Amino acid sequence: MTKSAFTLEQARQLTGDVWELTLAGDTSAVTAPGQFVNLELPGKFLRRPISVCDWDEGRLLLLVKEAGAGTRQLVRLPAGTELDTLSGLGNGFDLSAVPENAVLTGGGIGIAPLYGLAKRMIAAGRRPRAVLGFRSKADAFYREEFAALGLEVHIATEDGSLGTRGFVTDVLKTLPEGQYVLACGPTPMLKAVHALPQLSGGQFSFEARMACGFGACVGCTIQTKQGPRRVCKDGPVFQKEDIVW
Amino acid sequence: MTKSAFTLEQARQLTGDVWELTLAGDTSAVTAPGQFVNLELPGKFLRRPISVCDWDEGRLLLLVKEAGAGTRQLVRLPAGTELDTLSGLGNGFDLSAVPENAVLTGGGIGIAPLYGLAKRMIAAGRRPRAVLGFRSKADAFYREEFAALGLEVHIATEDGSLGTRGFVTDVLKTLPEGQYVLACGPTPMLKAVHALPQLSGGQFSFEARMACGFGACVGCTIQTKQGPRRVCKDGPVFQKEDIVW
Amino acid sequence: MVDLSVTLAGVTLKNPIVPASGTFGYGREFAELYDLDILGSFSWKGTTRAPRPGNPQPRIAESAAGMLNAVGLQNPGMEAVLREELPNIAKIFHGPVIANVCGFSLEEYAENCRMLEDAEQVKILEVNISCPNVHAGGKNFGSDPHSAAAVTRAVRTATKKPVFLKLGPNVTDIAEIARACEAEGADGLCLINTLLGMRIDLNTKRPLLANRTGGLSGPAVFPVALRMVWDVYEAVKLPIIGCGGVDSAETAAEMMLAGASAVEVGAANLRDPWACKTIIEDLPNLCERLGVEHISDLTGGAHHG
Amino acid sequence: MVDLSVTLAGVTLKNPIVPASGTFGYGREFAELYDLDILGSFSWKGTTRAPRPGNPQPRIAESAAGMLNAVGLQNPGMEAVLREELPNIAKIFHGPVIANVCGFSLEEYAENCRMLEDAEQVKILEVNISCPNVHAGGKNFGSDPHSAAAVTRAVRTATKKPVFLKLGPNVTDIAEIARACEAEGADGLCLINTLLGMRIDLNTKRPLLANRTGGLSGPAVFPVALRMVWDVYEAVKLPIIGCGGVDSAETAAEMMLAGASAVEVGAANLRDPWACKTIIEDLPNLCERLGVEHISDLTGGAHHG
Ligand SMILES: Cc1cc2nc3c(=O)[nH]c(=O)nc-3n(C[C@H](O)[C@H](O)[C@H](O)COP(=O)(O)OP(=O)(O)OC[C@H]3O[C@@H](n4cnc5c(N)ncnc54)[C@H](O)[C@@H]3O)c2cc1C
Ligand SMILES: Cc1cc2nc3c(=O)[nH]c(=O)nc-3n(C[C@H](O)[C@H](O)[C@H](O)COP(=O)(O)OP(=O)(O)OC[C@H]3O[C@@H](n4cnc5c(N)ncnc54)[C@H](O)[C@@H]3O)c2cc1C
Ligand SMILES: Cc1cc2nc3c(=O)[nH]c(=O)nc-3n(C[C@H](O)[C@H](O)[C@H](O)COP(=O)(O)O)c2cc1C
Ligand SMILES: Cc1cc2nc3c(=O)[nH]c(=O)nc-3n(C[C@H](O)[C@H](O)[C@H](O)COP(=O)(O)O)c2cc1C
Ligand code: FES
Ligand code: FES
Repeated sequence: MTKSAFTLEQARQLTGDVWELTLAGDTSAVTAPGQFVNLELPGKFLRRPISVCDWDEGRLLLLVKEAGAGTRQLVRLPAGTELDTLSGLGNGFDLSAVPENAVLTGGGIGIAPLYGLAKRMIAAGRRPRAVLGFRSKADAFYREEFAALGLEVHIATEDGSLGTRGFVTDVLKTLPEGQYVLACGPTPMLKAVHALPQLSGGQFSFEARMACGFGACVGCTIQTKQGPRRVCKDGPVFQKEDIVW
Repeated sequence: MTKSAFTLEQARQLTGDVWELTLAGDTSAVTAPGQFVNLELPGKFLRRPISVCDWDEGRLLLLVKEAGAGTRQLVRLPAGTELDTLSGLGNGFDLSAVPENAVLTGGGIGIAPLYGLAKRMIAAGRRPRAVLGFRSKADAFYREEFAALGLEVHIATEDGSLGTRGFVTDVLKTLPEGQYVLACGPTPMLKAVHALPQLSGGQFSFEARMACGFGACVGCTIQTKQGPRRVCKDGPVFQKEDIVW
Repeated sequence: MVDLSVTLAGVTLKNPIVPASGTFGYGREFAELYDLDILGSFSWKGTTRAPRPGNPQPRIAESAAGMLNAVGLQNPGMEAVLREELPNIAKIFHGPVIANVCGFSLEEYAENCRMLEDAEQVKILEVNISCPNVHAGGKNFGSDPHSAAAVTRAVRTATKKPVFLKLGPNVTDIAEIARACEAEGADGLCLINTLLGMRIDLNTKRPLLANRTGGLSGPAVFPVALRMVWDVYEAVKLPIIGCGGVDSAETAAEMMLAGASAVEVGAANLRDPWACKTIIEDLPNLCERLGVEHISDLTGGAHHG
Repeated sequence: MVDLSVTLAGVTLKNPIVPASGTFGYGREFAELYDLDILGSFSWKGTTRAPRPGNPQPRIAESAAGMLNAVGLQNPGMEAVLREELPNIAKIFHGPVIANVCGFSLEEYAENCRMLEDAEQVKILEVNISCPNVHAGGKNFGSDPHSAAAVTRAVRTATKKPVFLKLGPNVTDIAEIARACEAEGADGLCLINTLLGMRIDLNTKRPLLANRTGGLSGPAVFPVALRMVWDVYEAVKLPIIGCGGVDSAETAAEMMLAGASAVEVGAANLRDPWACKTIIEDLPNLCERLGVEHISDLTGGAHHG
């Protein structure tokens, strides 16, 4: 973990409530897709945890959904704003034991870390597929960006306005058994995916309300088969076998 | 009183801890020298009351002394910052009954409202004099500005590094009886001036810690011969006769 | 069209937003700023029998997301209020007024209430037994159930108007005090008053406030106020006016969901004189977002479901 | 050179700054960030006899200038702490450690203290009788003088180490509770724990925290903490560790002027992991500005002068 200032370079609106932010700064602490940063916002006591969508030596890409006062403020900060940032938080996805053709499964804003994940898996010569769920076509984002990585992308929308009608599970259900998923999204989605008979294994990225984001307060603890674990420090990514609902 | 956004145009450092700020905005609520504005600062719950030093149709001039965290922040805000401002607060100096050659008496940052006051008295054809007190030569500011208005200016410094050694009272004491003062400065100065035998009358601008600045909370009340009076709404300028120490 | 009206002990307010006592004077200053008739009601400055000059300066300190006041119940006294403020209020506001009443003895409380009996526009008496800024020989009446009950009894027999006891947060068990007031016939409760706090001036190395301590209010205290409203809602059947740290339509809605029938807004008025107006304007949209047609349906909503 | 050292019940700390229990774990996370030996001490996470999983999610909420936690004393239990944390602490920190000890019965408090008797590095036992996040059949031990006295008695006989009782703010008269602890032989006091508060989630219209209520801490509570430290300083002769809302050298100095001999820093560590380091680095300059050569001269300084 490092603490440093990141400069907001650009905020680009992707849908009614989702934005892509580009931040410039010291990204050296980011080592794996699925890690997150914790941003201090003017006038807010707690920082806001946001997944790293993608990164290079000097830039972070974040996808931010307006979920409340803090994110509303964040996406509207003027370019040039400096954000005090804790970077490189959490353990990201562990790619060592992931099969060749794992299914990246994301719901809504949860697809953010899957983009950088897909990019790195492909760069490493693997052939991941992606199943992305949105409420509707109007809520969908990053379709071109995923497509441009050159992987197979299935979309599900709740109202059927794009791709399969229904949830990501409705797509996953059509796959044969023995799938390995790398999943991020709202808890009900994670739970439904986790329960699919198709799954041989997988990694699931969790969310929790956090105070510190670096393991000090145990505010974000969930119960796992390994005992209590901190989402921020021991996660946010947990192995399928360890998860208790 | 109005509430509107003022834009910080420029902050110019005058001494080690005194700055001149130029703000652009709607000054229509300012009607008399000695009034003040109440500035909202990012992250501070209460506003900060600052005297209007001078104003024209679209600009406010403020002199701000770094006295704590808020003023330290204020003078360092980047140009272009918008400040939510309550403007035109308080009753300023009442010029209707002021003799021709009143003595403007100011100590430290208290000279701020006297500048706009002098300018308007002179414009109205009166011949005020000024006695300005500072700690030392290094702490003195706005000497040229006062001189440029074309009025007689006496300086007193506590260490004698400029003008008379001592306090403004040491200058005032040398004047004949029958003086009328328009005074602003720290409470001990006001009290000492008020007690001078030379005085026939005068007006004294007070400071108090304020919550609202517009008369609602009675947080700033002082006791006067007329009963309890709010510094923000009934003052900050009080008549010599009414003052109780 | 969302129905913003609420009813408190038989008194209907056009909306739940009420400027809190001590932050709105007797309405004069705000009447210069906006039409007071947009308000549900307002609670006037705590009034005692005799005029009070209040505490020495300084009386105000700042803190993170809040402020401390040690005004010390400065007010012109009940007679002057009846003579000079009430007739003026009738001109600037046409809704029901909440009269905040203070006292230093049971007799004074009762007498102040009696004196307001003919004041038509005063529809609720808000009996402040929790001002932390006056040292009337130790603790105030609101800090234990017995003295809170005693004040309730004294005012209950002195007036026919609805009586709301205003409780403070500086107690171990506010629900117990609320129950004591209910048992003696209170018509409602208002909570919370300010939290006892202090600041020290590093320049003088002495307490910043001349009174040493002051009452903390503003957004800093909101979670404490909300919790107490919740606890009292569970403890009594009386209508509650929720107060403490409300500065937006959202925080007002939280207060109602915790159990408040109406919401007082205090320190927010001092920072932003138009705060109550903005909150009232934001309420209809918020109600739509929350899916309620009658704002009164929010009251206590977080207790079940 | 300013002397930053302070002494608490015979235990000397190189400076008064102590990370507060529950915001510093057992030191591991912070040892990765800076050399812990700059600290006066640290107070480890509240530890119970048996391991505790803590409360369900969510456990954290935000509020203006503060936060609510409902962690519910999650900890690995005293045995695991002795076995796994103490040896690690010896590697990452070489000063005196404050052991925050919790319990659900007098026996548990006593036993936890006894178990620490041989832990050389533990120089002070901070007995937490004020955690608002565990519902051990109603009120906690710290909410009335009799049960506070009972815990003090129980731990006093169980250990030779200095015992500091950690008191909470959710009481009518904290001074009375402090006196009860003093009478039973407490060596010092630590105050304050968190203020009981809550938030409601407007999306679900239900309490945001799974535990419903949580403990409010952070700058929002500073004036309340300061006032309580003042009151307790006037009431007892014991050394006080002041805690609540401290986030800077300045607020630490206010705490000491109010009566604290040392200062715990809690929520500030969570927002800024380097908060204690920054405060310690700022102290010498502040002492010079305040004109003190020994920081310990600040303690209680605002009470006289
Ligand atoms: C590990 C992790 C990664 C995340 N990655 C992203 C991302 O890439 N893009 C994105 O848009 N969002 C992400 N989130 C969710 C994001 O943190 C919340 O939407 C955000 O904190 C809400 O803040 P707010 O001020 O807008 O909402 P408010 O509701 O006003 O926030 C109040 C408090 O609750 C917390 N909070 C509210 N909702 C959430 C939530 N869903 N998860 C965690 N804390 C919450 C806030 O942090 C704050 O402390 C992530 C969360 C976690 C834990
Ligand atoms: C009517 C009036 C006119 C003023 N005009 C000027 C001016 O023209 N230029 C100038 O530099 N200063 C002026 N002051 C003083 C100025 O308001 C304070 O220096 C400033 O509020 C300090 O804020 P801070 O955050 O720097 O200090 P802090 O000490 O951190 O402030 C903490 C709180 O105390 C209040 N406070 C602290 N010192 C004072 C003080 N001396 N008077 C009133 N409140 C105080 C602050 O407003 C704030 O609420 C005036 C004050 C009043 C009442
Ligand atoms: C300056 C000031 C004066 C107050 N005077 C009174 C009073 O006279 N009577 C009373 O019952 N409450 C008084 N209060 C308390 C408020 O009515 C309210 O209960 C408290 O401030 C909490 O609400 P808030 O956080 O919205 O300010 C006063 C508060 C402030 C800030
Ligand atoms: C996440 C969190 C966990 C806490 N856990 C404990 C605890 O285990 N034992 C204890 O005595 N106090 C605990 N506290 C209270 C703090 O030690 C401290 O008393 C309180 O937070 C006030 O200080 P602050 O405002 O600086 O945070 C906890 C506080 C927080 C924020
Ligand atoms: S948020 Fe503090 S431990 Fe995870
Ligand atoms: S500051 Fe509120 S009345 Fe003057």
